[in-house]
Amino acid sequence: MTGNIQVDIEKRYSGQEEAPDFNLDVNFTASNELVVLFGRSGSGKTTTLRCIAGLGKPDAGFIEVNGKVYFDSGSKKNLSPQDRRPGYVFQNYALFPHMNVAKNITYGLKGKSDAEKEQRLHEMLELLHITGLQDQYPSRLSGGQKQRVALARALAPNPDILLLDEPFSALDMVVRMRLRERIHSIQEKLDIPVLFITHNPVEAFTLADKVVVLHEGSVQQEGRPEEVFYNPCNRHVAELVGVSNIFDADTAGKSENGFVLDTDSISITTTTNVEQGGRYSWGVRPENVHLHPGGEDISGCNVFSTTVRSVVNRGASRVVAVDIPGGGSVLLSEMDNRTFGKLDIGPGSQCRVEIDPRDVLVFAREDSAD
Amino acid sequence: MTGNIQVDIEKRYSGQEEAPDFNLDVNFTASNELVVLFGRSGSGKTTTLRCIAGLGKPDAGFIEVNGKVYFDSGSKKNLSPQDRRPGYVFQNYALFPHMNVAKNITYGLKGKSDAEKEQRLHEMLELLHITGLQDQYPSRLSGGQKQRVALARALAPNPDILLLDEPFSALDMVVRMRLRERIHSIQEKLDIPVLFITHNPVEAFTLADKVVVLHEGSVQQEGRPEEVFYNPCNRHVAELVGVSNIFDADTAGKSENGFVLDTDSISITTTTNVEQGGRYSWGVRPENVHLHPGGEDISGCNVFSTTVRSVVNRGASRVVAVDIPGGGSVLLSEMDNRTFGKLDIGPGSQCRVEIDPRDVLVFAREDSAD
Amino acid sequence: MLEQAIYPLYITLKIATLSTILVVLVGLLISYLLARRDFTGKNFVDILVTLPLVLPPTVTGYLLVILLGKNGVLGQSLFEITGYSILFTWQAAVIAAFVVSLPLMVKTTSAAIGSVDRELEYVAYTLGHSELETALFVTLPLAKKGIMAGLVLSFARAVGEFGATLMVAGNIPGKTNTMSLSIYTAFQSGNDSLANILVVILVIMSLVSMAATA
Amino acid sequence: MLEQAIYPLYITLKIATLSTILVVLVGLLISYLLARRDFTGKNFVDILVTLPLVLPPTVTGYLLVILLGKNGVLGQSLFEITGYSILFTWQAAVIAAFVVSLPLMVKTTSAAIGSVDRELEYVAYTLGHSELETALFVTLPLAKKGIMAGLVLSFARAVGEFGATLMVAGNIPGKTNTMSLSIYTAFQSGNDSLANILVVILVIMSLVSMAATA
Repeated sequence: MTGNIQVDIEKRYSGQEEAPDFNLDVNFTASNELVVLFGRSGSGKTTTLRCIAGLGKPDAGFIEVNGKVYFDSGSKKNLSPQDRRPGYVFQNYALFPHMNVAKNITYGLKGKSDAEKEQRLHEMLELLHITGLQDQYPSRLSGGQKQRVALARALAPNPDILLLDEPFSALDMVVRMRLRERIHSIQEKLDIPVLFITHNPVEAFTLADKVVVLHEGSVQQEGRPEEVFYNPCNRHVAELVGVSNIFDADTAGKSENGFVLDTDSISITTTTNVEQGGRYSWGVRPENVHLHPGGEDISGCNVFSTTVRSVVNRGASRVVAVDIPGGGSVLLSEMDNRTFGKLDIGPGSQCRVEIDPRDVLVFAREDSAD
Repeated sequence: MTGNIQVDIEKRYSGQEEAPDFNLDVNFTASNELVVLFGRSGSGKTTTLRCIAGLGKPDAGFIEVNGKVYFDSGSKKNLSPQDRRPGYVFQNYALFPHMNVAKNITYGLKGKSDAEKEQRLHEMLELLHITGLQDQYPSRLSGGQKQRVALARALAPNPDILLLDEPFSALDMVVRMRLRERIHSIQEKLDIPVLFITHNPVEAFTLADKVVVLHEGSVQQEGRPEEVFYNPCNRHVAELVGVSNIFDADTAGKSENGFVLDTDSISITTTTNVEQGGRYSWGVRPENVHLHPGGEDISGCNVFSTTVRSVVNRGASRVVAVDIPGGGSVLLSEMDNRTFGKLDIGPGSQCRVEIDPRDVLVFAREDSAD
Repeated sequence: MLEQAIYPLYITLKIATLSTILVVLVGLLISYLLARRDFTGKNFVDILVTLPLVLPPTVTGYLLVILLGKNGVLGQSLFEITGYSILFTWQAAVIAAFVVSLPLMVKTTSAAIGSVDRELEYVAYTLGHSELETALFVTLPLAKKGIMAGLVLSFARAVGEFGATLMVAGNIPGKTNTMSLSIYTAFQSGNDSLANILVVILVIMSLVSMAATA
Repeated sequence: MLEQAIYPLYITLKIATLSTILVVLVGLLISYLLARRDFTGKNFVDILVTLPLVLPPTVTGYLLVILLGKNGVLGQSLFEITGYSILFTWQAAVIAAFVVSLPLMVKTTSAAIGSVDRELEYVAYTLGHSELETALFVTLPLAKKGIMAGLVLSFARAVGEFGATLMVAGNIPGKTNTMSLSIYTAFQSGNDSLANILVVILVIMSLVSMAATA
């Protein structure tokens, strides 16, 4: 099972004033790929990463990387971070301010000769396109340069695993995009598992080979980005991946076209199996809510007439809010400006809504999070 | 000229080690509307806000709010923050940790009777939907609650102007959206100018009645969000508002369809006036780069065949990178997943690119920012 | 034996209390100015106030004698005006205690004030509160922990003052024989039981001080 | 006059230098442990080390006499084994100076170590460096400013030590008459010119110390 990671840990924080009853219970596996731990701040992402690095100790469980057991509460095994030697990039880079770039990068090459260090330094400088910076001190570097030096330092000792804690949150958009591509190509080149923390859904989606969704300390769902984003398993995951339309269904049943959920006075058909009389919520991504002009005659299920409440221009797209007939709820539809221009609608206009039954997501009903 | 703000200030920071030669030179006016100061961190947004509040002193210039001169270097007038009393909401809320919510909110009601304070407190609690929180201390509040208390405190004394420093950056998406709407409705209700700082283009676009774009200490462009986003006046603004395709033109000229700019082996027609032989760059928003299947026969200008280099799924949309023929440059096209699905293309596919000449933005050529 | 300890205890508390009141009043003002204001001579004030922290107490005492003695800069004027000489009185001991404990108050308090978020003060200004009101109701309450620590350290330093007090106030029985000084006399004269009582009282007071600052 | 100042200067520098070397060695270890480690008795160590900061120097001196005297807990064993009594020697002055200046070193240094970003240490661990290597090459170099300040304050405190030194080392001419003690003697005996020379030397040393910590 070389090149795999296996994490199954528990950690309890109880009775503390700040986080009254937070329990971490994380379980996932991955191969040599780019795994994104995705969740809100406070969901336990950083704690998980630190437990893998040996900088925090789980109360119970098992951690294995590349066939090497890092932690096993059963056999009381707990390798020190020095024995795990993961490549770890902290959110704020944590470059040694009293060492220049060259010293920072070679600091992990303990026991290597000066010639070996020099050679590895130049490999790393080239890999991260920072040749020429070796004599600079961290305080003189830009955010993007710091980031690349931190990556070079983490990769120099050939770690078995690379751990990245929100590495792009402090960088601006352009630098961010370049570094994302670099990390992907580095992962492919080195063929080690890369674990990456983020709370940004686009970042998660764009980078990940595999997404592990954390919410309040526990894994909600793991899978390819497409699985997680297009088939979130519950309301928490749905909210995280941008399903901004979620409604409780009053009744559930079966119809000739599939399964039916009723909310207010509309009836939504879905291809997902639901049980008669079960308690469900349903959701739809705003870009999957299609609008048509009020007069247009369209057939099919999940088509209904309604009124436009408001239109918000988001720059590259428009978000149109329409009323759900028979209740106070609002459904959001997002579209590009060209499509919106063709529609010719505004606040107060009549329009027709169309939702593909395959785009209707169904979840077990639970109390909505605030 | 009641209800207007007028800012025209200069501030020099020279010879300092950290920011070697930063000069602020900001000039804009606004009426009772929501004005967004938009720019990267370090562009001078916060310094400008502080100068308006009286918490920083410009080297020279003039500031007037609601017909009242706050600062005038000519007549050596400089009102203290106590005499300006702007509503100011800091990025990290800056709630007084040793006072409960009620005390925080009424702290600006100096000289008012207890009954008046009580009444105003309840008005504010209601306005911001935080009734019930008055006895809590700030440390017990969530981010969104802190934000609303900070707003209530700033608004309680009926300020002439409301200044908000990146008020949403620490909040999660859902809370953010709700507060944005609230600020808009508060601005309309109170009919005072609201100045709002952000580096987030969608936030700027969604909220602003007027956008003032700052770059390296000076105003690049001011106008309605549509003007700024769809007609950025230069490369800096274009990059800030998400025009990710920007190229230098090798030659410029005139054709039967309008004006023409050449880059590598393609020739781009634009409706913008260009001078023969002038030095220009051109740009296009990725959602305005339309792709068609390779075999499709489409006519018009700005249509060319090329190869797909890569496809990135961003969750709610796809970004397709295509080669610009005759050079190493890459053009990005963004589209929704439905449109992408119909195209049936992938890396290596042939496709045809179409760009509407009206969507081609033209800028004076300058050295690209890193 | 116990009664021999009463006067030293009384005079020590009197001197330390008065000195600490002065230290808090002067110290808060200086600390606020050092932490929040720029003014000409700021460095000089900082050095002058801090000096007794690194100066040997006997040197501080000697300098005070030069200043306060009948021929001293201040002492001479005082004597000419009032006919009163301050050296070798309990008031001189208060001055000595004040001078040596002021730097402890200023260092601790100015650091505490300096670490109060300036934005909280800015908010108070934009809400119409003057700098003085803001200092009294925002800054100082938030620096409370540091101020209390400075106060306790200053009190402890005043109680323990030995070298400077010996120089300016002597060790006059029934007048300036503080506990610190009495321990020395008792030790010298072999009055071990008095020394022991005084040591026990002072150790307890010190432990209480430490508990108060922790 | 000047030659009368030479021996006090020599013995003061000798005592203060030795004491400061000990303070730095012991202080760094204790500061690191207090700032970075949890262990049973941590609070007790903290209190024990800090106590001399709030204890009057004469009390500290008296307690050292009890500990180191011929009948004291440590002193007795030492005397029985070596036939040597440490009280009223310059070595006793070193111990007194060490005890009173250690808390200054520990307070300053543990605060400086505590403010070094822990993530820098974590990075060093993940790069294969042991805790000791990390402390020596990452933590301590980054706490350098605080360590230097602690060292200078400790040295100044050792130079100025008066009360405790007077109790444990006496004020024996040609043996333990440090500058602080000599000023007192010179002042008492009206030898103003010697007192003035010593005061000038000590004020200059103090100003240099302050410049070094600023």
